Amino acid sequence: MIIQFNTRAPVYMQVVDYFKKKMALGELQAGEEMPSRRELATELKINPNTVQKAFKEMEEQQLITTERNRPSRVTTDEHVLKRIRTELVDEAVAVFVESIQELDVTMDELVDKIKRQYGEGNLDDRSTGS
Amino acid sequence: MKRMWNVAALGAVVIIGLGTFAVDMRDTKAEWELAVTSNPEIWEEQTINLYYNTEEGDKERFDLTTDGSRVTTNLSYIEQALAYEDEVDSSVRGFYRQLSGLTFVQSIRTPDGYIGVGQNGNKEIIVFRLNGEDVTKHVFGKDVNGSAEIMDSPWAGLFVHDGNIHVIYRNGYGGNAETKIAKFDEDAKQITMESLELGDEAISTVRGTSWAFRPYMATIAADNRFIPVDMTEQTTVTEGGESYVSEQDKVGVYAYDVDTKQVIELTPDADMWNSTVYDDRLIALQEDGTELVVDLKTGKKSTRQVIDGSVGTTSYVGDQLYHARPTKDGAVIDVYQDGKAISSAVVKATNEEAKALVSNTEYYVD
Amino acid sequence: MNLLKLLGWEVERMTKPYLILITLLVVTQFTWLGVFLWSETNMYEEIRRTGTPDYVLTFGNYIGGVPFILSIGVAVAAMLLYSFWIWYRDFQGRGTFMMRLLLMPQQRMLVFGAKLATMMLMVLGLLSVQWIALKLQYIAFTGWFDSQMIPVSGTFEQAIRFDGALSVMYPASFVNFLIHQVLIVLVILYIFAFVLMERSLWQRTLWAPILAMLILGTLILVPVLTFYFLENRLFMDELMLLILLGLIGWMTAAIWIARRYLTKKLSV
Amino acid sequence: MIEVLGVKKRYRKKQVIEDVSFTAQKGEITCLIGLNGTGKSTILKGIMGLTPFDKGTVLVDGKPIDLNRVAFVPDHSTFPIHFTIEQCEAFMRDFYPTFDPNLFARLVDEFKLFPEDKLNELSKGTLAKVNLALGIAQDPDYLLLDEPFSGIDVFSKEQIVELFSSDIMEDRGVLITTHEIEDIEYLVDKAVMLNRGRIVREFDVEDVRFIHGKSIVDVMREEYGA
Repeated sequence: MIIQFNTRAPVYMQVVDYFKKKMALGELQAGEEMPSRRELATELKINPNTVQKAFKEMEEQQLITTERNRPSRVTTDEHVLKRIRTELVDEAVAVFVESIQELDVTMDELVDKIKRQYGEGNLDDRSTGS
Repeated sequence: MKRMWNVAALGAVVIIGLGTFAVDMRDTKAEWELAVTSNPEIWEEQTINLYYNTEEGDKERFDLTTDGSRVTTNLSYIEQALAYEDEVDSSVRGFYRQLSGLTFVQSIRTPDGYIGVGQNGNKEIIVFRLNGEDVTKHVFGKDVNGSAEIMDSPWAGLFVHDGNIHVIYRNGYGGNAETKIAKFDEDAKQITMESLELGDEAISTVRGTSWAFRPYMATIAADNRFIPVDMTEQTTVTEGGESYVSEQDKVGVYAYDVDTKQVIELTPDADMWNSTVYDDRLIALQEDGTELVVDLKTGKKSTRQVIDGSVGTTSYVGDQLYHARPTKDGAVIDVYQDGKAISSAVVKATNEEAKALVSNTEYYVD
Repeated sequence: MNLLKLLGWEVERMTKPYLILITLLVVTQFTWLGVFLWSETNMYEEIRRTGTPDYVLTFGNYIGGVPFILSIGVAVAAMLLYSFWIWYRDFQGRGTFMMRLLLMPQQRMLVFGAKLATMMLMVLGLLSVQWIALKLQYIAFTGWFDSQMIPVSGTFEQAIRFDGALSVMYPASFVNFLIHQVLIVLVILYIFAFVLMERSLWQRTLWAPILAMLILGTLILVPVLTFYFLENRLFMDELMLLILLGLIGWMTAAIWIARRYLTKKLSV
Repeated sequence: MIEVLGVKKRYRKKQVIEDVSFTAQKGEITCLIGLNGTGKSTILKGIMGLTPFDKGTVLVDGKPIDLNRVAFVPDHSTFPIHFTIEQCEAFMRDFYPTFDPNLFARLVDEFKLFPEDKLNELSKGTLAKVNLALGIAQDPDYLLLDEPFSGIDVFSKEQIVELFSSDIMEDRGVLITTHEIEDIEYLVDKAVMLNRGRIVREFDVEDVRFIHGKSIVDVMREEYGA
């Protein structure tokens, strides 16, 4: 579990995004137990307060639930998980579109490239099972 | 706690080393006792000094009083200060404090108080008088006629006559010094000098004058006609072709007669070796135990037998004669006044250490 | 309790050099004793052959010898130097160990007390060893010359009393000895005060050592001058009192300065 | 909380610290940033009482500093170099009542130190770890570190950074000075920037990232125009 942090975005948000991605990709099943705050801080080599803040943020976004001093769990609420997926996809697309716009590519050319790229891309992903 | 071993070891060395030193430095344990057989109040503030010298010449001194003996050698600074403090009472301190600043000073004690004459470098001569508590001062500056000469010559001593203090001095240093007398008129702030024709003789000291500060001084009357003095004689000696002047003390009892302004010999073939000037009398103990008494107002002389038998160590305190004769384990001290025995006391060595010292201890009262 | 532990650390750090100093002292003195006995005996024998010697040996001749005086001089110098070194060593490097000492959660003056106690222990240790050495030397001295039938005069106490240095180190009364120790403490206090002042000022001014010497110099000089001024106006017992007050004044001043600079001004 | 209020300090002619005030919270890692020679160490040493401030006061939890509760790790060893680590520990146990031998043992083990080594045999990195261990082992509420990372090897740096995110450092107040922020960009809760003897910036690092999207290095670049 190594996150490449970038120094300009709040670290706790990057931790939250990291966990959102894992939930979206199903690497973290609904209801599964989250790693403890201390383990996470040591592993990620970040400030324990930041991990604390990330967990608080995730609780606010109902991504996880924590009963009294028991380890936090991923939410079992399906449409929360679905919402995360669409959020992540929209975000990725937004970033993609932003970076593509500068190259003023026509829509058709764009769609065609994505089809080809995405077609092959999909193929590779499934076979290697990342 | 290994470290503590070093500290403990060093501590042990110190205790052993300084322990031996402390033991070595222990004061001697000798103890003496003074038992007064008659007339005890004489001995109230009287201290007897016991001098003891060992074969190797170690000097050890004790102070012995009615309430016990105290070693007075190797005193610590504190003990010295305390001993000094109770020796000098406060009434005299103010007076002598003023004198202490002077380069040269002499003082005498008269019935109405101490008088001191001092010289401040070559600047001025100051006459101090202590009556009761207050100290009066008269300064004779360089400008006063004669003061320079006095300041440049050695002083023999002081005496008081007609209320004025007189200084007997030897005019100038060097072989043929002539003896002169200076009268200090404090009111008129004048000094009058006279010289005495003494040929090749000179007055060396005036009896009863103290050179430095002394806690106890005998009182001398202020109007004696005769002033007891010591004389010296100058003879020229030639040796191997060279001749020089040598000066010796003259044996005998002499006094300066204020009226005739002459120095006279009071009695032939007597000496003043052991004498005291007290009020208006000169008392001098002679070899044979007799006392020569001279009335300093009239010059009348008389003698009286005081000590019969061998004369031990004697000393005068005021007009009292203290005579110590050693005994087997100490000494007997008799006190005479006006020729009569007025008190006697016995000094006894009370412990082994003291007994060991008896054989060569001297007893002296001052 | 901390004082004792600190004392333990300080004593541990000085043990090696201290032992070297003591051995050096004892060895030089006893060698000089050997040389002295040997040369004096030969000289005496020679004169005795040609006539009767007109002089008598005393123990004072031995302790008056240069090597003896030198050995004491070295010991005194060593003590003075160590009074500086016992502090400056802690400022070695960038004030390393001193920083550790100052960070201890306790009275800083305990450090001062431990160093002072160490110095006094060393001084008293030297005085103790020297006294015992002297007594042994006296025994050897008299024993040897008696065996050589060479007359000897004067007592051990006399020899000590007439020797310049020894009469001060070993005065005739133990109370005086204690008073002399107080004077030694005073000297050490002023060295300590100097070091602490210098170490506190060196970052603020380049003139730190000079400034420190000036201040302490005046502090020492003023009472001395007043003493000389009053000396011929006071009686012996009043002078003693003045000296006592002077000493107390000096001591409190030194401790006050040391405390002030150690606790408030020291900069590591 | 450590409060530094209106502190001033002059070295010979130049005024090294004009007027510095800032706070460092317990449980947070505060980083005092400034180019070399801007008085960072002096401020830390001043807080610890190792150097007198000309003016200003320092309060720890509202009271004057209690050396039982605050430990200091300077950027150089504080023991004579011929000491072994064991001797250093012995000294600390003798004179620092709050020193916790178990905590020290754990740190020795974590940093893979050898107690019988002499300080002068150790590399700069190992020496820094020993210093840190001695400081932390005092189990203080607040820990002040002066340039803990300057000039030490990468692996030692990593071990130290790891330590800061570990439970050992939890809810202790940490005040670090450094001029190389890269190593601890993710560890710091609060940054206090010093320039020409004054505090020019005092900010919560995550807020600045969140609001301005700037890293500490960016802010430094703005302030110091690196």
